[in-house]
Amino acid sequence: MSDFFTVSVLVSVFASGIRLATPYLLASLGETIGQRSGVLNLGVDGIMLLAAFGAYYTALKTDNLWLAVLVALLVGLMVGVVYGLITVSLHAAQGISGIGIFLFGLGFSDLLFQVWVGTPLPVPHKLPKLSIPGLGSIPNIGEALFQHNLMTYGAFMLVPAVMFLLQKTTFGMNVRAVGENPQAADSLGVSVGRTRFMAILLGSSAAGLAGAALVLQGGIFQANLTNGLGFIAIAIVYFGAWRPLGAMAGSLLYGMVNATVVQLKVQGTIPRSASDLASMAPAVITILALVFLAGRVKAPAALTKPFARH
Amino acid sequence: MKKLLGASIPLLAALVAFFFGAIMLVALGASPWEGLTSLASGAFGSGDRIAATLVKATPLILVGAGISIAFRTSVVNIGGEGQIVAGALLSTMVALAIPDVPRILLVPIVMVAGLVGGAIAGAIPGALKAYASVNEILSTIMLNIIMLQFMNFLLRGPLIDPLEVEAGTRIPQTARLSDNAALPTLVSGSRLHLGVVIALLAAVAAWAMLWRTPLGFRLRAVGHSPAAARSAGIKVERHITYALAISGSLGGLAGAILVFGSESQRMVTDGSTAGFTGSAGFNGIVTALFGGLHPLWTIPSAVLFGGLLTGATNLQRALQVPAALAVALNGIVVIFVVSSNRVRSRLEELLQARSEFKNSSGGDGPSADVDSLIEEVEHA
Amino acid sequence: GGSDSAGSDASDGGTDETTDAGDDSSGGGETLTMAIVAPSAKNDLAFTQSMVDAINALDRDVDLQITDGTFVVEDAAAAIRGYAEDGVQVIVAHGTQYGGSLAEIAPDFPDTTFIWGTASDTQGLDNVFAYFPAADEGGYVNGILAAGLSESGKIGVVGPIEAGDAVAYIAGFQSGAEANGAEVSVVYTGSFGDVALAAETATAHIANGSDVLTGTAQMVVGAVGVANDAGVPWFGTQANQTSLAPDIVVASQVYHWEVVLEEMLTLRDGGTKGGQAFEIDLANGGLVIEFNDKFELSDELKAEADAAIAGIIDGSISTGA
Amino acid sequence: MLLEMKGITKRFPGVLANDGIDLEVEEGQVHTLLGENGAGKSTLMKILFGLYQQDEGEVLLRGKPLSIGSPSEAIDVGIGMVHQHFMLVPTLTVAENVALGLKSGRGALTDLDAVSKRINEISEAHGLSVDPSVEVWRMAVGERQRVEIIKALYRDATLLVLDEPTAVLTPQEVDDLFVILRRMTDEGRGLIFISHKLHEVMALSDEITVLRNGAVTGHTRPSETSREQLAEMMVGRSVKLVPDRPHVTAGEPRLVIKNLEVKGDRGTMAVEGLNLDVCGGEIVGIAGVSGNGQKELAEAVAGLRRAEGSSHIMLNDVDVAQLDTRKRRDLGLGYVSEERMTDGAIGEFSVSENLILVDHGSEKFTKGKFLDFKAIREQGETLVKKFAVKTPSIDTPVSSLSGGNIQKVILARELTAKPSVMVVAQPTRGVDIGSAEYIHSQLIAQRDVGTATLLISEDLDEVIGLSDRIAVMFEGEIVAIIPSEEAERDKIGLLMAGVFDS
Ligand SMILES: Nc1ncnc2c1ncn2[C@@H]1O[C@H](COP(=O)(O)OP(=O)(O)OP(=O)(O)O)[C@@H](O)[C@H]1O
Ligand SMILES: Nc1ncnc2c1ncn2[C@@H]1O[C@H](COP(=O)(O)OP(=O)(O)OP(=O)(O)O)[C@@H](O)[C@H]1O
Ligand SMILES: [Mg+2]
Ligand SMILES: [Mg+2]
Repeated sequence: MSDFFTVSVLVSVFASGIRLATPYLLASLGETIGQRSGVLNLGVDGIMLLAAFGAYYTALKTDNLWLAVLVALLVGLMVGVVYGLITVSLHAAQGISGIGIFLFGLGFSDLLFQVWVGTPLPVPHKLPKLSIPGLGSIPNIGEALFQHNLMTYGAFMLVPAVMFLLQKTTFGMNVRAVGENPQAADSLGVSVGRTRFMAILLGSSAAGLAGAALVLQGGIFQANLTNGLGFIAIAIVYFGAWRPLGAMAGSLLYGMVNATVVQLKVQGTIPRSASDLASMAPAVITILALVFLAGRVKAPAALTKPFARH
Repeated sequence: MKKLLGASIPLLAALVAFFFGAIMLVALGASPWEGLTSLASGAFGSGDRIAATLVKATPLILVGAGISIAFRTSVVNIGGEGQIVAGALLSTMVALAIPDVPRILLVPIVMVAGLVGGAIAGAIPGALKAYASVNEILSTIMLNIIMLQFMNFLLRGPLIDPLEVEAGTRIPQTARLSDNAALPTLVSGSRLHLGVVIALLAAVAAWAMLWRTPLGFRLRAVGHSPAAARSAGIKVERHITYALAISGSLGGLAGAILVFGSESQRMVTDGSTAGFTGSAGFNGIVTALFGGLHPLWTIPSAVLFGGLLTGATNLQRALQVPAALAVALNGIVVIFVVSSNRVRSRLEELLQARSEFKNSSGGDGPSADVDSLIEEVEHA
Repeated sequence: GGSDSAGSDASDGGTDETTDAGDDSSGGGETLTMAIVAPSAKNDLAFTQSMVDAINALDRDVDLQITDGTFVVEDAAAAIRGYAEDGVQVIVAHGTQYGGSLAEIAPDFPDTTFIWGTASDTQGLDNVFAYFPAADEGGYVNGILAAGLSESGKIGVVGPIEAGDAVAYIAGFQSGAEANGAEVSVVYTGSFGDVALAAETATAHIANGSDVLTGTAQMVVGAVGVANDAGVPWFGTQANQTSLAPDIVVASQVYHWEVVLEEMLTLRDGGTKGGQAFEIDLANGGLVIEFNDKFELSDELKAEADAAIAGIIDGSISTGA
Repeated sequence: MLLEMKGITKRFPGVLANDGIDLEVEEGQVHTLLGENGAGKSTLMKILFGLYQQDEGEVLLRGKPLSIGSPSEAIDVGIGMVHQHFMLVPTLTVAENVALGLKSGRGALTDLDAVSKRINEISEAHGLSVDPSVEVWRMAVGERQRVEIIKALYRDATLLVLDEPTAVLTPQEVDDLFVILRRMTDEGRGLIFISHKLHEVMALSDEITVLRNGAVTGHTRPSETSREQLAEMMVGRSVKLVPDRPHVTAGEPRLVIKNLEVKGDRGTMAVEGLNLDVCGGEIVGIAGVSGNGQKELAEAVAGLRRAEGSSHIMLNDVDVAQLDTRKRRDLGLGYVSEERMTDGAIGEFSVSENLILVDHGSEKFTKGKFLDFKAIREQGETLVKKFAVKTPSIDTPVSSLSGGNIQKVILARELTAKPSVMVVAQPTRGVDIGSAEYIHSQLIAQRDVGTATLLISEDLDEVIGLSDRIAVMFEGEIVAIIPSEEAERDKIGLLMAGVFDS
C-alpha cells in the first residue's frame, strides 16, 4: 500500500491538480475581466463547449494544434460578439442571456459533433508536455510544476498579464470604472458600451481557450464535455473576489482537492462506499473556504446592471 | 395597444428563432416545415401530448415561481437542480418509511416532505449568504454538485432497491414506492396528474405571497434595498434566508412531483442530476426570467418551454435528427426573446412619448400613466 | 431460430440501415418496424451503439427508428409511448432506468413487443422481453489477461458511478485479475461525463504503480488517452475500443445483442410477444472478447485467456460476481 | 456672454420638468439657480451637460449654438459639472478618477504619475488639498467634492456647474469652498451654483434666477433682494425662516444613553463613553463638525450599528443596547436616517408602500394574513395631502421624486407612528426652504405632544433654532450641554472645533 505523503505521490497530485486547474483558470480569468466591467456571463460553459468542439474538429482534421487553439479562440470571440450585442447593445438581462448562450452551446456543439464526427475518435496528437529547460529537471519540483503543456503555462502566465491589464492600462482602469460606476465613467466620456464589449470579448476568448485546453488535454470531444465546468469557473470568480490572483487560488484549490480525492481513492484510503461522498469534497471545501474568507470584498457595484443614460 | 405590443414582440422573436431552427433543419437535410409541424404537434397535437407538455411544464412552473421569489429578494438561486433533488430524496425516504399510510394522507405528506427537503437545500446557501456573506451564486452551484453526489450515494447505497442487490445488478434506484403516495391522475388513461394542479396553486400562492402579504412586502423591500429595509426594522438576514428557503421549497416540491408523478414511481440516477430533473433547475430560471420574474407569468412561459421540450422528442423521432437540435433551439429562442425586450421598450417609449404629449399639456396629471407605472413596478 | 450462427463473427456491425432478409424463413420477407430508445448517442462506441449495431446485424429486413440521447427517463417514456402509438412493432427500451415507465406503457399496447434491458427479468409483463449481459464473464477474462501483462502486479480501474453493468464488469475483472495474482485498485470517479477527471484518475493509478488499466462508460476516453501516452495496456468493454488507441488496447469485451434479439423475434413470429428474459454471455456468443491484432500477446497468455473462456462456458470457473 | 440657454423644455413621463427656461451666464460671474425641490434645476443642468436631451430650446456657448449629445462633448467645449450625487468611482484612486476619459501620455498604459503631478499643481493653485493616491471610498464627503472640482479644473472647464455642492459640507468647509469658487471666477470662469441655503446664495451670487414648477419666476441680484424675498419668490408665499418654538416643560427622561461606545466604519472607536438624556417634550440637538461620531451615535441608537458590550441605551427604562431595530421600534423608537435614498426609503417602491414600510405588518394595514390595500391607499392619500408631498400619485416610485419630497415621505411615515423617542439625522439636508419650514414645524409639533427628539444636524442654525438643549459633540464625546436660552453661535462653534475653556 502506498502512502499519501510520499514524494512521488505528492508530486503526482500536484501535477494533476495543476492540469485540472488549467481550464478553470482560463475561464475564470476571462470571466473576471468581464465581471469587473459589470457583465456577468453565465454562458461560459456554452462557449467552452463550442470552442472545445471547434478545437477538437480542427485537430482531428488537420492535426495542427496551433490551428485548433486559434479556432477555439475565434469561436470564443464570435460568441463574445453575439453576447456583447445582446447584453451591451440591446441591454438584455445578463443572467438569462447567458443561460441562452449556455443552452445554445450545449446543444449546438453536440449537434455538430453528431453530424460531422459521430463516432468519438481521439485527436491524432494531444497537447504535448513541455519540460522547461533547467527548471523541468529539478527533482520532484520540476515534475510537479515545470512539465506541463503549453496551454497550462499560458494560463498561469495570463494571471500576471490580466493583473497588469486591469491595474496598469487605461483600458483596465476603464473596465474597473464602468463595472463600479458606469454613470461616472460615462460623464467623463468613457464609452461604457465599448469598454464592456471589449471586456466581454476578452472574457469569451479566454473561455474559448479554456475549451481548447480541456479538449486538447483529453484528446477527445463528447456531448457536454465540460460537465458544468464553466459554472464552477464562475463560482471561482466570486471565490477569487474578482481578482486574477484570487481566480488562480480558487482554480488551484478546486484542482488540488479534486486531485487529492482521486489519489486517495486510488490508494483505497477513501473506501468505495464513500466514493460519492468524497466527490463532494471540492464543492464543500470551496464553500467552507469562503465562509472563512468571505465578507471582505464586494462585487463590482454595477455587476449585471445594463447601462443606459436614462 | 401597448399590451398587444408587449405580447407580440417576444412571440415574433420566438418566430425568428424558429426560422433559425428551420435553417438548421435544412442543413441537416430535413424538411423544415415537417420539422416545425412535428414540433408543434408533438407539443400540442393531441390530448395526450398536451398532457405530456403540461407534465413537463409542472417542475418549470414550480422552479420558476421559486426563482421569482428569490430574484425579487435580490438573491440569485442557481441551485434549482440541487433543491429538486433534495425534495425528491426526502419525499422518497418518507414514502419508504411509511408506505402504508392511506393515500389521502400519504400524498400530502410526501409533498410536504418535498417542500421541506427543498427548503433545507435552499436555507443552507440562504443562511450562508445572510450570516456569513458567502455569495449565493457560488454556494448554490456548489450545492448542486453536493446534492448530486449525495443522491448517487443514497441511491446506490442506503436507499437502493433490495431487489437490485439481490439480483446483483445494483442499478442505483429505489424500490418501487408505495402506490399510496402516487399522485392521482386527473383524466384516467392520461398522464395528467395532480402535480399540475399543485404547481398552478403554488404559483398563485407565490404571487399572492409576494404581492399580497406582509412577508412578500418585506422580501421585496429587502430585495430592493437591504439598508432601507433594515432601518425600517426588517430583519434582513432572516428574510434572505427565507427567500432562498421558500424558493428552494418550491424546487423541492417539484422534486417530489417528479418522483410521485412519474410512470416509474421511483427515483433512479444515471449519475447526473439532469437525468432526474431534466434540467428543470436551469430551465426554470429561463422560465422565470422569461415570465418577467412574475410567478403567474411563469405559467404560460413554462407551458411554452414544456411544449418545446416535449415537441423536441417528437421532432427527433419523426425526422431522425439529433435531440441536441432541440437544446440548441431552446437557447436560440431564449437569446432572441431577451434581445427583443429592448426593441419592445423602444417601441413602447415611442408610443408613450406620443400619448405623453397629449397628456402633458394639462400640466401635472398623468392619469393614463399611473396604471402603467403600477404595472411597471409590479413587473420590473 | 438462427441465433447461434449470428453470434461470434459479426465483429463490428454493418452500418446499413437495413439488411436484406436472406433465406431465413421466419423473416417472411416482410419489413419489421423497430425502434430504439437509448440514453446516449447512437454512435457512442459503447452502450447504445452496441444495440444499434446489433439490430443492423440482424438477418432480417428491419425499418429502424432511433431516439437517442434521452437520459431523462420521462422523455424516454414519452418516446416509447410515441413509437407504440405510431404502431411500431418492436420497441427496444435500451436502458435499465426505463423499466419503471415500461411497466406503465407496455400493458396499454398488448400487440407491441417491448424489449428492455439491461435487465434480468420482465417485471411479469407478457409483452416485454428482457436482456442482460453477463459482463462479469468478459471482465474475468480481461482480468486474467491484465494480471498476466502486469509486471508491477498492480492494476487500475476507472469507473463512472458504481452501478449497472459497470459493476458486473468490474467485479468480474477484479476476481479474474486477483485469481492471477494481481492487486486491483478500483476508482469510481462519480461522473459519467468528466473526461478530465477520468484522465487524472488514470494518471494517479499509474503514479501509484499500476501498469495495466481498464475502465467503463463514456468518460473513459480520457483515461484511454492517458494510458496511450504512458504506453500502458488497456482493456475495453461494451464495444471494441481499439480505434481509440490502436497501440495499447489489448482486448475488448464486445456485446452482440443480435444473438438474443434473434431469439426474441423468432418467438414473436411464433406469437409469443414477450415474457422471457435473456442473457448474453460467452457461451451463447453474445459476449465476445475481441483482440487487437496490433497488440502482441504471448501465446501463453492467449492460451490462458482461452482456457478462462472455456472454463467460464463450461462452468468450471466462477467469475465471483 | 458665456452661456445662453433659450426656451429649454424637457418632459418626463407625467412631469414637465423644464418649461421654456431662459438662462444667461457671464464670464467671471456666479449665477445661482434657486428653486423648490423638484423645480427642475438639476434637469436643466443635466441638459447643459449632455446627460439629457431637451425637447425644445437651444444652448449657445459664447454665442455659438451647441448641440451637446453627451458629457464628453460638454467637457470638450469647456463645461464642467459637480453633480448633486457625486460622479466618482469609489474603488478607484483620486488620480484614476481624474484620469478617466483622458488621453494617456503613455499610450495604452495609464500615466498616473503625470496625472498626480498635475493634480498637485491644481490643488496648490486653488487650495484644494487632496492626496491623489487615495481611493475615493476612504475619503470624507468634503474631500470627495474637492476631487469633483479638480476633475473639472483638470479639464480646464470655463463654465462650471455646482449642483448643491454645500448640502453635505460643514460650515467651515463651505467657507473654504467659497474662497476656491471666488478664485475661479477671478480667473474668468463662469459658475452656475445651486443651493437651498439662502445665506450662501446671498453671500456668493452675482446673479440669481428663481425657478418654480419648471419655469422661471424671477431674476434678481443679492444687492436688490433679501432672504425673505427670495424665499417668497421660490415658494410663492411668505416663509418663516426661523421656526416658532413655544415653551413646553420637559417631562421624564425617555432616552438615556450611558457609556455608549461604538466603532466607526474603519474599526476605530467613533463614540467613546458617551452619556446623554433626552426627555419627553424636548428636542436635544447635537452640534458638531461632521465625522465626530454623530452618524455612529444615531445608528447605534437605531440599532443599525453594534454598541460595545458595556454600553446602555435605555428606551423608556428598557435597555435596548443589544436589541434589534424591530424591537426598538416596537418599544416606540422613530428614526430618520441621514442617508435618505439608501437607508430611508426604497426607491423602487411607491410612495404609499414607503409610507407603510415600518408598519406594514400591523393590524392597521393587514386583513388576516394579507395586506389591506384599501387601508394602505387611504394612508397614502392622507399623508401625501397632510405633508404636502409633491408627487404625481401615491403609486409613483419614490425614486422619481425630488430629494425634498422623498424626505417628506420619510418624515410623514416616522412621525405618524407617534414615536415616543425619535432620532432625526439631517432632516432638511437638500430640502428647499418651504419644505424645511414644514418639516421644522412638524418636529416641533411632535415635541409639543411629548416626543423625546434627538436631532443631529450639521446645519448649526437648524440645531439652534429647533433645540431645547444643545449638546456639542467632539471626538465621540459630548463636551458640553447648553440650554437654548444660552446658545451662542460663536461659542458653540469654538466648542465644536475642540476649543474648551478659553
Ligand atoms: N429621470 C427622470 N424621470 C422622471 N422624472 C424625473 C427625472 N428626473 C427628474 N424628474 C422629475 O422632474 C422634476 C424636476 O426634477 P429636478 O431633479 O430637476 O429637480 P430639482 O430642482 O433639482 O430638485 P431638488 O432641489 O430636489 O434637487 C421633478 O418633478 C422630478 O420628479
Ligand atoms: N412590521 C414588520 N416590519 C418589519 N419586520 C417585521 C414586521 N413584522 C414582522 N417582522 C419580522 O418578520 C419576521 C416574521 O415575522 P412573524 O414571525 O410575525 O411572521 P408571520 O406572523 O408569519 O408574518 P405576518 O404576520 O407578518 O404575515 C420576523 O423576523 C419579524 O421580526
Ligand atoms: Mg436637484
Ligand atoms: Mg405576525
